[in-house]
Formats: sequence, C-alpha cells, structure tokens
Amino acid sequence: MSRVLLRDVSKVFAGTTAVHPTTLEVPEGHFLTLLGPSGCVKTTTLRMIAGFVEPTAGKILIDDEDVTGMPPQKRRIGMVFQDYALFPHLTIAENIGFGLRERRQPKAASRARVAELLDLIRLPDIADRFPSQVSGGQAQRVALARAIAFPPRVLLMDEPLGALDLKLRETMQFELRRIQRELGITTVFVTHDQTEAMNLSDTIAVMGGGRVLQTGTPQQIYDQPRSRFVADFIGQINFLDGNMNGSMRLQTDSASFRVPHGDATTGKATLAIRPQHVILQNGTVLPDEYDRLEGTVISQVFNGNLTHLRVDLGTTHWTVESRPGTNSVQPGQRVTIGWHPSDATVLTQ
Amino acid sequence: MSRVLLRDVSKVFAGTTAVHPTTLEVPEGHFLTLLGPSGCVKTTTLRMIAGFVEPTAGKILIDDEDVTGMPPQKRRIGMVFQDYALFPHLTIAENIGFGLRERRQPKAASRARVAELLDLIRLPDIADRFPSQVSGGQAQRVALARAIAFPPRVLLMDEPLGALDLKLRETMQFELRRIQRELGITTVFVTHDQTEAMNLSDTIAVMGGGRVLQTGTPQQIYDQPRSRFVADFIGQINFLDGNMNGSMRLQTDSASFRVPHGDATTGKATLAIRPQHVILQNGTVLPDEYDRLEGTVISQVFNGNLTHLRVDLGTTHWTVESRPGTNSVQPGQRVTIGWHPSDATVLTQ
Amino acid sequence: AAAQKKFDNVTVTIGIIGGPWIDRVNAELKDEMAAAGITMKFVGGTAQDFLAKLIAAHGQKFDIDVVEIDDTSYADFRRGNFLAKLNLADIPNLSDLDHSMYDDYKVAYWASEPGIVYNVDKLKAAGVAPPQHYSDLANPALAGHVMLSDINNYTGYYEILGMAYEHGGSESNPQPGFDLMSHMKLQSFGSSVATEIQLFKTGDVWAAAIPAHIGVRMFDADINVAAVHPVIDGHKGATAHGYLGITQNRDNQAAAEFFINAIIAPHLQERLYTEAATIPINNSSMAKVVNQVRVDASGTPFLQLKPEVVAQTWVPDFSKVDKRNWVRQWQRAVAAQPQ
Amino acid sequence: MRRWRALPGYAWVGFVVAFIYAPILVVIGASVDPGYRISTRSYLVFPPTGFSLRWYASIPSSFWQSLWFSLELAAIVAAAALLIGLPAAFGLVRGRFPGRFAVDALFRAPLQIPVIVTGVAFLQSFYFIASLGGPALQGSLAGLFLGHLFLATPYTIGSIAASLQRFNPRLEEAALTLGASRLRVMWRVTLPMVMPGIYGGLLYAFLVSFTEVTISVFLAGTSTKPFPVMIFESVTSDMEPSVPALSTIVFLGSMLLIYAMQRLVGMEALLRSGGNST
Amino acid sequence: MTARWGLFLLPPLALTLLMLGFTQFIFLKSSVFADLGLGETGTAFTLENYIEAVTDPLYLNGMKLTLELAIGVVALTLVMTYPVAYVLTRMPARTASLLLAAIVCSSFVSVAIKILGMVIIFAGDGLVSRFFRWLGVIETSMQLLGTMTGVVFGYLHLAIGFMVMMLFSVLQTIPVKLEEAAQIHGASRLRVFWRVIIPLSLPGVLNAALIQFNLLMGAFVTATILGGGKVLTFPVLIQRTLVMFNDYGLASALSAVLLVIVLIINIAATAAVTRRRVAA
Ligand SMILES: Nc1ncnc2c1ncn2[C@@H]1O[C@H](COP(=O)(O)OP(=O)(O)OP(=O)(O)O)[C@@H](O)[C@H]1O
Ligand SMILES: Nc1ncnc2c1ncn2[C@@H]1O[C@H](COP(=O)(O)OP(=O)(O)OP(=O)(O)O)[C@@H](O)[C@H]1O
Ligand SMILES: [Mg+2]
Ligand SMILES: [Mg+2]
Repeated sequence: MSRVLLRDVSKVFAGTTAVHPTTLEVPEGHFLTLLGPSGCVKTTTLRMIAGFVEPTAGKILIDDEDVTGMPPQKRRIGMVFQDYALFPHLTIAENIGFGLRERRQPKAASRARVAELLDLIRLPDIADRFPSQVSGGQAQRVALARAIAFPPRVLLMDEPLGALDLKLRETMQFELRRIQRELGITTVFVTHDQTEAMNLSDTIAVMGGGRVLQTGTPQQIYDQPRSRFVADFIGQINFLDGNMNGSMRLQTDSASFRVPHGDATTGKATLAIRPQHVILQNGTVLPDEYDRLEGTVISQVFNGNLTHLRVDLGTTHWTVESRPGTNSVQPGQRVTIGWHPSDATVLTQ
Repeated sequence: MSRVLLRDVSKVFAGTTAVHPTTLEVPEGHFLTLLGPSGCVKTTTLRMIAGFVEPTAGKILIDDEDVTGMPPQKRRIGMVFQDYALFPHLTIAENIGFGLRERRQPKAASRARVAELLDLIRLPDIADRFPSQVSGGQAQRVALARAIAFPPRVLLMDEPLGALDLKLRETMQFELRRIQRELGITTVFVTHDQTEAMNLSDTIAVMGGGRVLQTGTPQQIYDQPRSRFVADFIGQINFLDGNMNGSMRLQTDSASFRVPHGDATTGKATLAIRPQHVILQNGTVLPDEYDRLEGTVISQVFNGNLTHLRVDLGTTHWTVESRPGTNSVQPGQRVTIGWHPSDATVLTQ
Repeated sequence: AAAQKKFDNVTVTIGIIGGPWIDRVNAELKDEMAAAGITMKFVGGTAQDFLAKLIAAHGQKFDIDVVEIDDTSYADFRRGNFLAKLNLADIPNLSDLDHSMYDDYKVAYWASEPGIVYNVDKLKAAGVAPPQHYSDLANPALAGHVMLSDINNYTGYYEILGMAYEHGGSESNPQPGFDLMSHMKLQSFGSSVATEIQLFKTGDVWAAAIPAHIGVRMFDADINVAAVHPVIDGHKGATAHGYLGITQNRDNQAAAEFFINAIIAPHLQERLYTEAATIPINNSSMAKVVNQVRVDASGTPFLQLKPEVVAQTWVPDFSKVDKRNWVRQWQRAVAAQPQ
Repeated sequence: MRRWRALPGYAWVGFVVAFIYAPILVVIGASVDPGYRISTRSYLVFPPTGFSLRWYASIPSSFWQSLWFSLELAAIVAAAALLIGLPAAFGLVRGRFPGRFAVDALFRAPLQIPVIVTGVAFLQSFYFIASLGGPALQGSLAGLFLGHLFLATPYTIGSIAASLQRFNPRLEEAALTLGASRLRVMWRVTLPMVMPGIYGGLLYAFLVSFTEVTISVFLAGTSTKPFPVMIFESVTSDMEPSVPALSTIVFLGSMLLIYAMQRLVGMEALLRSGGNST
Repeated sequence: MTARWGLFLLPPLALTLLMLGFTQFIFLKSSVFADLGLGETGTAFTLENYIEAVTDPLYLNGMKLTLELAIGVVALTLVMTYPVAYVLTRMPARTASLLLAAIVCSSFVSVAIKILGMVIIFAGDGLVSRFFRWLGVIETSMQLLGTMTGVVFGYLHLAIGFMVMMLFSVLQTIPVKLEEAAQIHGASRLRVFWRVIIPLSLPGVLNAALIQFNLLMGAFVTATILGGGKVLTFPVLIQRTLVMFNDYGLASALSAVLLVIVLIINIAATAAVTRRRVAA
C-alpha cells in the first residue's frame, strides 16, 4: 500500500518521443486506470513503473523512494499481464507461490499463503492443475493471485480482462474490485475499454497521443471532459462546432446557442452534449428554456434497453437516445431535437 | 444471395455430442447472428456450413441444393476468420483477388473488381502493401473484401471484430452493416457480444449447450426471452423465483406478484424484469398499479450515462438502473423498488 | 606360476585386411601371443589405405606397427622410407619359405590367384561358353553382368594387364587393357568380398575378374561357380601375394617380428587355407594342401596348388607400371564406359 | 472429416515409411539367419532360412568396443554442442548488434562445407599441430570430438534458437516482477521453457555424431574407431557376419532412447524446434 | 540489457571461427604448392593444381555428375518428404509423433548396412523384381550396385529422415486457418498447396534443402559402396586422389573448387529467396 509518483517522465524510442513529459500520482490504496486508444503508450507507461522500460528523463517514485534505475525484481511490484503469462511448466499452486519462493519465504508459510489466495480467488480446487488445464477466467484470477501473493507495494495490470468474453469480463470486474478493496492495494490498471474504466476506477487518466490528457474521477471525466478527444472517447457525445465571441453563446453559421456556466471565451469552440440529454420533439413538447435544432432521421438501432437514432443536422450527425416505445419515428422523417443548455459543455481544445 | 438451411444437423466429436440436432434457416439476404457463450458450438456450426466440419447427421442446403458432402471450395461461400487469416506472402490486392484467380476470372476483370472492392472498403491506397503493414481495422476490412470478391452465396463471419478495440469495433459494425445491406448478401455472423449482435442482426439465434435456444429479431429476443438462460445472456435482468398456481400470480415465500399476459401456468417459475423497468421509490411516488419490494442498497456504480444500484432483496440481488442525479442514495440505505407488472416476463424453463 | 614370458606386456598394432580375416588371424594367434606377453590390436584396411595413412602422417608418430603390403604398393612403401629393416634372424619360420617370398623389408603371409570366376548356370542359360581370357568378359552377351575388380584392389591391376597382354600391351603399355575396359558394359567394380558374393548370390553378376579362392567361398554359399586361370604372356594363371612389413621407429619391433613369425607358421597357413581359401606361402604347407584341393561341380579344382604349376604362374613386373598415370587412365576408362 | 480425402496423403506416408524401413527389415531378417559355413557369412540372407540368435552371441568384442566408443563420443559431442549452442542461440536470438546476420551465417558455415573437405582439413590441421609439437589429435578421441562437434553445433544452435524465438518474453518479465533475479529467471523459467529445443538439439547432435562416417574415416585411430566406420569397413571389405545382428541391436536401442525422450518431452514438441530456425 | 546477450556469442563464435578458419587455412595452403609425390609439397607458389582441377574433363564431368546427383536427389527427397511432413503436421498429434519417432529411429542404423539390405530387395532375384515379374511389369532386374539408380537410392536413405524432421518443423508453423481461407475462397487441395503452403514454407524448405544439398555434395560413402566403382562423383574423386594418388596439392585444389561451388550455390539460392522475402 504505497504511493506512486511519476515526475516529468518521458520516453524517447529511437529518436521519436513516445511518452511526452508526464506527471502522474497514484495515492495510496487508489485504483487508477490508464485509459486510451491503442498506441497511446499506456503499456509503455506501465512498463516504466514496472522497470522494464527506463524513462529517458524524469523520475519514478514509490513511497518517496526513487526507483527510476532500480531493476524490476527489486521494486516489489505485482503485475498482471494481458495474456496472464502463467508459467506453463508449473502448477497453479507453484505459479502463485513463485514470488514467495523467490523471496525466500518459509515453505510452510508459503503453502498457507497459497491456500489463502486460492480461497480469495474462489478456486480452492485447482491448485495442482497446470495452466493449460484452466479456463481463461480462472487463469486470469490465478495471475492476480500470483501478483499479490507476496504483498506488492503497487499492483500493475495491463488489460487483464481483454481476452475474456463479455459476461465473464463483467464478473471479473466485480471480483477485481472486491479483491483490490479488500486488500487496499495501490493499483494501476490499463484498458482501452471506457466502460471497464468507469466500473473499476477511483481515478481515470485518459491518455492520447503519448500524454495524459485529463485525470479525474469517472464522473468528472464523463461530465466535464476538457477536450473533444476525451469527450469523444468516454461514451457517446454529439458535437456542434462554432465560435465564441465573449458572450455566453456559441455562434454557428445559422444560429446561436446558449452555453452553461464557465468563462465567456472567444474563438473557435465546440458545444458537446450527451445523447441522453437530447430530447426528441415527437409527441412531447420541448420546454421553452431548451435550445433546439432540426434534422432528418437517418437510422434507428435497437440496442437492448435503448434505441439510438442517428439524426442528420446538415453540418453534422447527432445521436439521440430514446427509450423504445416512447417515440416512434421512421428513417427519413423530419424531427426537432432539443436540450437544456446546462447539460451542454463547451470545449475549446 | 441465397437461402441457407440446416436441417436436423448434429455433430458428434469422439463420442460426445457437440451439436445437438439443430434446424436453422437463414432467409435470402438476411443477416443472422449466432450468439452465445464460449464453447456453445457457434464456430462448429459455422464450420459445418463452410464445409470444414462434416455433420454427423442432418443436411445442409444452400438454395435447396444439398451441399452436405461438398468440399468447401465448391460451395461458393465467403468467410471472414477471427484473426482474418490474410495470406502473409501476398499483397492486399492479391489477397482480395485470391478467390477471383482461383475461380479463373479474366485478369483484367479481376483487377477492376479488386479496385472496386478497395473503394468499397474505403482503402484504395493499400493495394500493394502486405498484411503485416496494415492495422487491425484495415486487415479486417481486407478480409471482408476478400470474402466477397467473388460474390458468395453466403457470407460467414466468425467473431470478425473480436480483436479490435471498442471504438474501432463500433465503427466496423457500421461498415459491416452498410456493406452487407448494399450488397444484400445472406450472412451468418458469430459473436459472443450481445451488443454487437443487437446492433447488426436481422435475426439472432441464441445458442447454449450445443443447441439453438431461441431465434428471433433482436427486439423479440430482448423482450420475450423464452428461457432464463436467454434472458440472462441478452442484457442485464433481475430474477425472482417462485411458483405459479394457475392464476396470473407468482407466489414467493413472502408475497405474490402479478405477471403479464400469457397463460396461467402452474409449477416453478421465475419472474424476470430488466433493470430499466425497475423504479426506485426515493423522492418519486410509485404509482399504485406497481408491484413493489423492499431491500438494502449494496453498491452504486456510475457507468457513464447511468448509475447501477445493487439492491439486496434478501433472497436475491437486483440491479436497478437510474439516471444520475435523479435519485441520491447511499449504500446501506433501505429502499423500496417497484415495477409495472406488464414490464415483467414469466419464465418457466 | 606362468612360464617365463618372452615379452613384458607389449601391444602390437596390426593393420591387415579387415573383416573375418582379422577375426581368423586373431582367433588362431590370440593364445600363442598372450602366452608370449603380446597383446594384438587390429586395424582393417588395404595396403593402399595404410600407405595413404603413412603419407598423411608426414613422418609423425604412426600408430600401426605391422602393415599389410601388396605387390602393387611395395615400391611406394620403400620410396617413402616407411618400412623398418627386418631382423630376419628373429623370424625362424622363414626357413620354410622360398627366397622370392621375403626380403629385408617384407614377408609374404598369404597368396592368391587372380583370375576369372563365373556362374556356370547363368552362362549356360545365356548360351555363353566359359571365358578363357580376360577379353572374353567383354562378350556383349555378358553385358551388364560382368564385374571387374576395382582399382583399390590388387586384382584390378591383373585384369587390366591381362587384357593389355591379350591385345599386344604390357606392364609398360597398359593402354590396350584400358581401351577394352572403357568399352565394356560392367555391372560394377568389385571392391569387397562382401558385395562380390552378395551379387553372385542375387544373380546380378555372372562372371567376375576376381581371385579364384573367392570362388571357393561362393561355392560354399551354394552358388554353382567355376574358376578360370587365363594364360597371360605364356603363363597359365597368376599369383599375387600379401606381405607384412614393420613401420619405422618401433620400440616393439621384436614383438612385431615375433607376430610375423607366428603367422607364417605352417599350421596357421594351413588353417587359413581351410577357413578362407587363401594359398599358403611356405613350402611344407603347400605340399600338404595340394591334397586337399577344392573342386567345382564338374570336378575341376578352383586353385592351382601344385608347386611346379605355381612356379610357372604369372606375376606382373610392377616396377614397370607408372602408378600415377595408371590411376588417371583408369578413371578415364571408367568415365568413358557406356552406362 | 471425409476420411477418404486424406487417404492419398496417408498412403504416401506409408510408402515413404516403407521405403525407409524395407532395408532395415531385411537387415533384421538377415540377423537371425542361421548360416553355418564361413562363406555364407559374407552376405545377407533374406528371407532368413531359419531362426537363430547365434550371430547375436558371436559379436566380436572389437565391435562392442567400437559401439560403446561411438555412444560415448556422441554423448560428449551432444553435451558440448549444447554448451556451445545454448549461449550462441541466446546471443543470436536476443542480441541486437550490427552484423548479426553475418554471425548467424558463420554458425551455419560448417553445414556448407562439403563433409569430405572438412574431414581432410581437420586431418591436415591435426598433423600440422603435431608437427609443431602440439598434441597428437589424429586418431584420438579429442580429434574425433572436434570434428563431430564442428558438424553438430549448427543443428543444436538452430534447434535451441527456434524454440527461443517462440518463447514468450512476458514470462520472464512476470518472473522478474515476482522478485526473481536474472539468474533465477533463467533457471526457473527460461531454461525449462526452451527444454524441447534443448532436447531436440541434443538429439540432433547425438544423431549426427553417431552416424557420421566421412569425417571419422579420416580422423579415426586404431583404438578410436566409431561404430559407423566399423560397419563401413566391414561392408567395403569382407563382411563381419554379425553386423546385421549388431545393427538390429542399435536399432532397438535407438527405439528405447526415442521412447525415453518421448516420455520426457514428447516427440512433437521436440521436433517443433526442429533444428531449423529460419 | 540486449547488448549483454551479444556477449554470450563470443565464446561459441571464437571456437567456430577457430575450427573453421584454422582448418581451412591449413588445408587450402597445400593447394597452391606443387605436389612432389608421397605427400610432399613444394614451396614455390603455383596454380597448376587449380588449373588441372578446372580444366581436366575428368573432374569437370565429375562435378557435373555430382551436381546433377545432388540436385536431383534433393528434389526427389523433397517430393517424397514434403507431403509426408505435411500430412504429419495435420495428423492427430499422437500418431504423428509415433511416425516421427519411427523415422528418427531408422536414422540410427548405419547407411552402409542399409545399403546391403537395399541391394537384396532390388536385386535380380530380390523381392521387388520378383514382385514386378509376378505382376508382369518389368522383365529385367533393377540393379542397384554400380548404377546411378543405386546411388540415388542410397542418397535418399541418407536424406529422408533428416528432411522429414526439418520440414515438419517448418510446416507446422503454417496455421491451418490459412489453408481453410484459401479453400473457402475456391482453391482445391492442390491449389492450396501451390498458392499457400509452398510459398509460405519456402524459406524453411530452402534452408533444409541446402543443408541436404551440402551434405550430398560432400558424401562419398554411399557413392563408394553403391557406385560400384563406376559412379565417380566429385567427393569420390577427391577421396581417390588422396588415398590412391596421395596427391595432396590436387586434392586440396579439388576440395577448394567444390567448396567454392557449394558456397556460391548456397549464397545464390538464399539471396534469391531473401530477395523475394524482402520484397514481401
Ligand atoms: N521498444 C520499443 N521500441 C520502439 N518503439 C516502441 C517500443 N515500445 C513501444 N513502442 C512504441 O510506442 C507506441 C505505444 O506503445 P504501447 O504499447 O505503450 O501502446 P498501448 O497504449 O499499450 O497500445 P495498445 O492498446 O495497443 O496496447 C507504439 O506505437 C510503439 O511504436
Ligand atoms: N475437432 C474437434 N474435436 C473434438 N472436439 C471439438 C472439435 N471442435 C470443437 N470441439 C468441441 O466443441 C466445443 C465447442 O467448440 P466451438 O469452437 O464450436 O465453440 P464456440 O462457441 O465457437 O466457442 P468460442 O466462443 O470459444 O469460440 C468445444 O468445447 C470443443 O471441445
Ligand atoms: Mg498495450
Ligand atoms: Mg468460436
């Protein structure tokens, strides 16, 4: 249970900067997720914390101890790899006990600890099997048990659930969170799945283009994205491009729209609003304080509990969410949509 | 554009029945998805249509022609494999043109067709690259182009999007659907991702334990699941076990609940209701016609545009969905939840 | 207590023709040598092989004490100064040998009679009369079923020189022999007793230029063969010898000479005659084995054993043979053969 | 699936295996032929005219010695080839330095020199060393060992390199995060994982040494004569009649060896690393 | 960290270089001096050995014969073993490993004795001839000793076992998926072979084929026994030059010529395939 700090860390691979100077703090016991699209150096960042990649500049501190040049085996970290990296020639129990043996724990104590961990991951019966004889979900839990057997100062996980199918992934998210909470281990988690990040994290660091773009709680990231990239990456969102001219209004070619709180900036800006905050005027009457736009329905996709409408607004397409049954529209139909200005956000980046 | 029919098809592997006798029809031009958890023989079924696995019994017909014993290369089928299976030694253009050359199409016509397909998949510039030089999403589209180059009677796809990241997967779903619609190819698609199945399919065949459990439109499957397995696999759902005693009520240990339309059966039954149909009595007043239950909030997970509450009802846990902000509860709090009986379903399997 | 041993555990390494020949020699002499304090070690090979090894050693210490020598290679052994001068007085059994059988550097220990061996049944079936001359082997009716001895084998010289003489050549002019060979369609060249017998047995070879004593062994293997001793240069039949010599700078030369003496002892020479059908080289043994001559199916002896006949057999004058050129001529003749 | 479609393939496999085994069956058959006269011992009799194990009883001690010598030689060669091949394979697969391809080519070079050239070259070099007052390598175990090692090492390197290339480096990283030092990682993770390649390399090296004739013919000495040379000389001079019996014993022995290896690693895993790293 | 792995190469590299460089140097040295007979060489530099080696039709024909033989046998071996290795990779693992084990075991038996076994099988009165005669197909016997056919058969026995093992390790890296992809898009089994399996295995196959080729270019045992003194391949000529001529200068020159030709073929073949791959 320790605090991790990356201070101005950067990494240059063969002349090109992969990781731009980054500062990131993971408070003690926190669950921090690095979230971002493929290639945004999530893995590289994690591997720098683990010690497999040496930063070109900057420092990495664990509990105020500078570990920047320290070899991985001395850092006392636990790591769960995407493909689990279980040792195929060792049994499950031997896999879990690997770190204990390497740290010269007494045999009896190790045995007890392995049994305890098998209980923790709710797989007491597979101790003597080999990794090839367990399912993906089981392997995932074994990898976790192995990583925390000798209590690590930090637990690192690189897309540990990526290979599981949807239902199993959801179950494992619960499990992961339960175990992390129970033990209170400082955790850095990597994923490109925003739902997963939302479900699991205390803090999310959204990454893109080799840097951390925004850090915050899931709710903060969702409600107050600071850039178009973040807004778009976290959930669905609709954009409307225009200009701010010092007032609290966004001016487009054809109309102007109110924007919520915040400074009255000038220059290019984008109004962003989530689909669930956009209401379709179809039977219902839009309240007066709503801003509105007209468009044509392009398509309608039924998606379990929701229907997604794509609406062509001329300059852009928006997605509007509606409960099935409440609005019945057909592709091609002209519709009016509206939203409350306080649900919108203005992005200037 | 053809019709595919599996008639009483079954498959026995080394003494154990993998596929139980299955009848399945894919109407001309339809997009049918085989959906189910890992190991439910989705791939095996697809491979029987392709001709890589010979059914132990039953017949496979394409356009009323019995193809059961026909080798794969004679079936005129297109197939997209999970890992794409592009030929690493051939260029993208050669990959796409593979089937044309094997079917002895004139060179010039083939070249034109390849160019046309590269346009269709919106990648006109990568013709001369090799598969190792294209990204995952590009490779996926190339695999699709290859499969449809020589217009197949049926297009088979085995989890073609499984290896892509979330954003890319969503984009590709749109692309897939667009191309399939444009060409009107009869398609059988395999996935274990219910959202994907919902987004793409005309018809979903939910599989489990070696058989097709239910076939229908996405809406039918979602709204009228015929078994607990199907209901649980498609989206989130809450269950309440009890007994039916001929009346239109489900009797549990402590209370009885109304059930919607349908026969008044007897015996063990389960009431099933989607989270979004369950309302939390917190500030709002539940209408009189609602059935209700009391419980304790266990946890609250913010998930982008929704908050999921887990509520302990004593015999079971339910998930209740609510828009953030509308209800503010804390774990540990006692709450009353309610639902309209017509939103519930009774499952007897 | 054992009787006084002549030597104090001396090992003698002997390089002679391999295979059962070594087994035979070893079996016959093991006890006698052990009693004298000598351990024998054997290396298989032809005289040619040992000469090559001695040359390759470039005067380095050589690990074979006693080596096989034949008429064709003797001059080279001497020219390279590879042989030690023998202490003939320490080889008392020489008294039983004709003087032509030994000199200061070599002692004969077996003899054979290069000639022709043919399969009586196969030739009869093919309607071919038994060959009388080497040149008869070129009979087109025998094409593909004739074997000559290979060049790595002393018999290889006899067949070429035989054919050369039959066409006006001689040791100094073997070309007519090579010319004839280059036109023959041969089954193969024989280089080992093992394959020679095998090929007669399987019926692939009907006639071969090989020593007559191998005919005896074939006869024992139930092949109906007969031997022919062609007349060359007025001599009926030919004789070839195998010799032993001792390599230079041995510290166990006395033991080696003791071994040579033992192997030319009459009883041993007679054993080798009965077991391997080689011809003894000492006079008393010859007198004895002449009464045990082996005959073919028609009652004709395989070997010429009467001393007066043996004395008249042909022995080529190898000093007149240009060996280096010989090998080239041979290879060219082989390369020129019809396939 | 549709078994008959695979039939031509299986038939071809059968044909090739039969082709390989036909002469071996003849040799085994001939080994039990009870031929009784000396002359009949110089060739193989097949089909056998009876059944007898007399040739098994009369194998000359020189042949046993040579067989034993060959086994010893092959074992040392295999061990040494491993000692060289292991670091070489690690260096080749994991090293990143200019000229790696040249080094790779150099390690393969012994397989590109005609064996007879190698044999003669080693022979002359040995005499040259001796003429300078160095050790007399010709005819010694050490000399044969060097010649065989030269020929066997490329196979071993190839085999280990192939399995190393398939090795998942995440496993090593996992071990490091679990506190194992680099040495311990090597011992507990890397080596066990490349074991099939190691076994494969050992098998190849052993086989190369145990069946080598061409080099051995030049380098063999009087008391250091490898078994295949013994057989070669026997076949090219006057045949030792128990050679078929001995060959049968070698064949049966190899079956035992392979069975043991199969139990240890599984033939298929072993051949997956196949000495062919390209 | 990666640089350190390179250091592991130094000892094996030094050893290989020493064994390779030293022996070849000593060996090739004698090729540029006149032969004085009985293994003695002159001290004056001369190219006469090389001139003889590359002008004498005997050696030229020998080289031609050897190249034809080696290439022919490698081709034949590939034809025989490639389908075998392929079928093995697609067989149930248990059966495949059993068959592989059988093939490996057969390699332990000396080629020399196997050759005698073959002679019997194919001899005039041998099993195969009798069988064919019984079928009424062939009248004359199939001669192995002293014929090209025999040498080819002997070489095949030398090469097949190793070749199956090597090709197996190459072919099993080709995913079955690719075959299925080709098949479903209209390729027959034969076309799948031609368009997918063969091109993908080409580099590995070439590597294995070159190893066999090199081996055959340097083998004289089989040609000696089965050639019956009639098939004078280059290695047999070298061996005879050494053992019968005792002409070291010429033997070295001949060997050097052989070495150069083999190396050129290796480099050319590898370059040809590598170029294709670089293009790929
Ligand atoms: N050792 C290396 N040498 C050179 N470039 C590297 C190295 N490791 C990573 N990179 C570069 O860094 C970039 C980011 O890699 P990284 O694996 O960290 O991304 P990621 O966010 O984990 O992506 P993914 O979601 O696909 O796993 C890659 O595009 C790659 O080109
Ligand atoms: N060739 C085979 N021999 C024996 N059993 C097989 C064979 N192919 C498939 N099976 C069995 O059939 C079962 C179902 O396999 P299949 O691959 O069709 O499932 P799936 O639904 O595609 O699963 P996934 O989502 O994991 O791909 C597996 O559990 C496997 O044991
Ligand atoms: Mg990554
Ligand atoms: Mg599947």
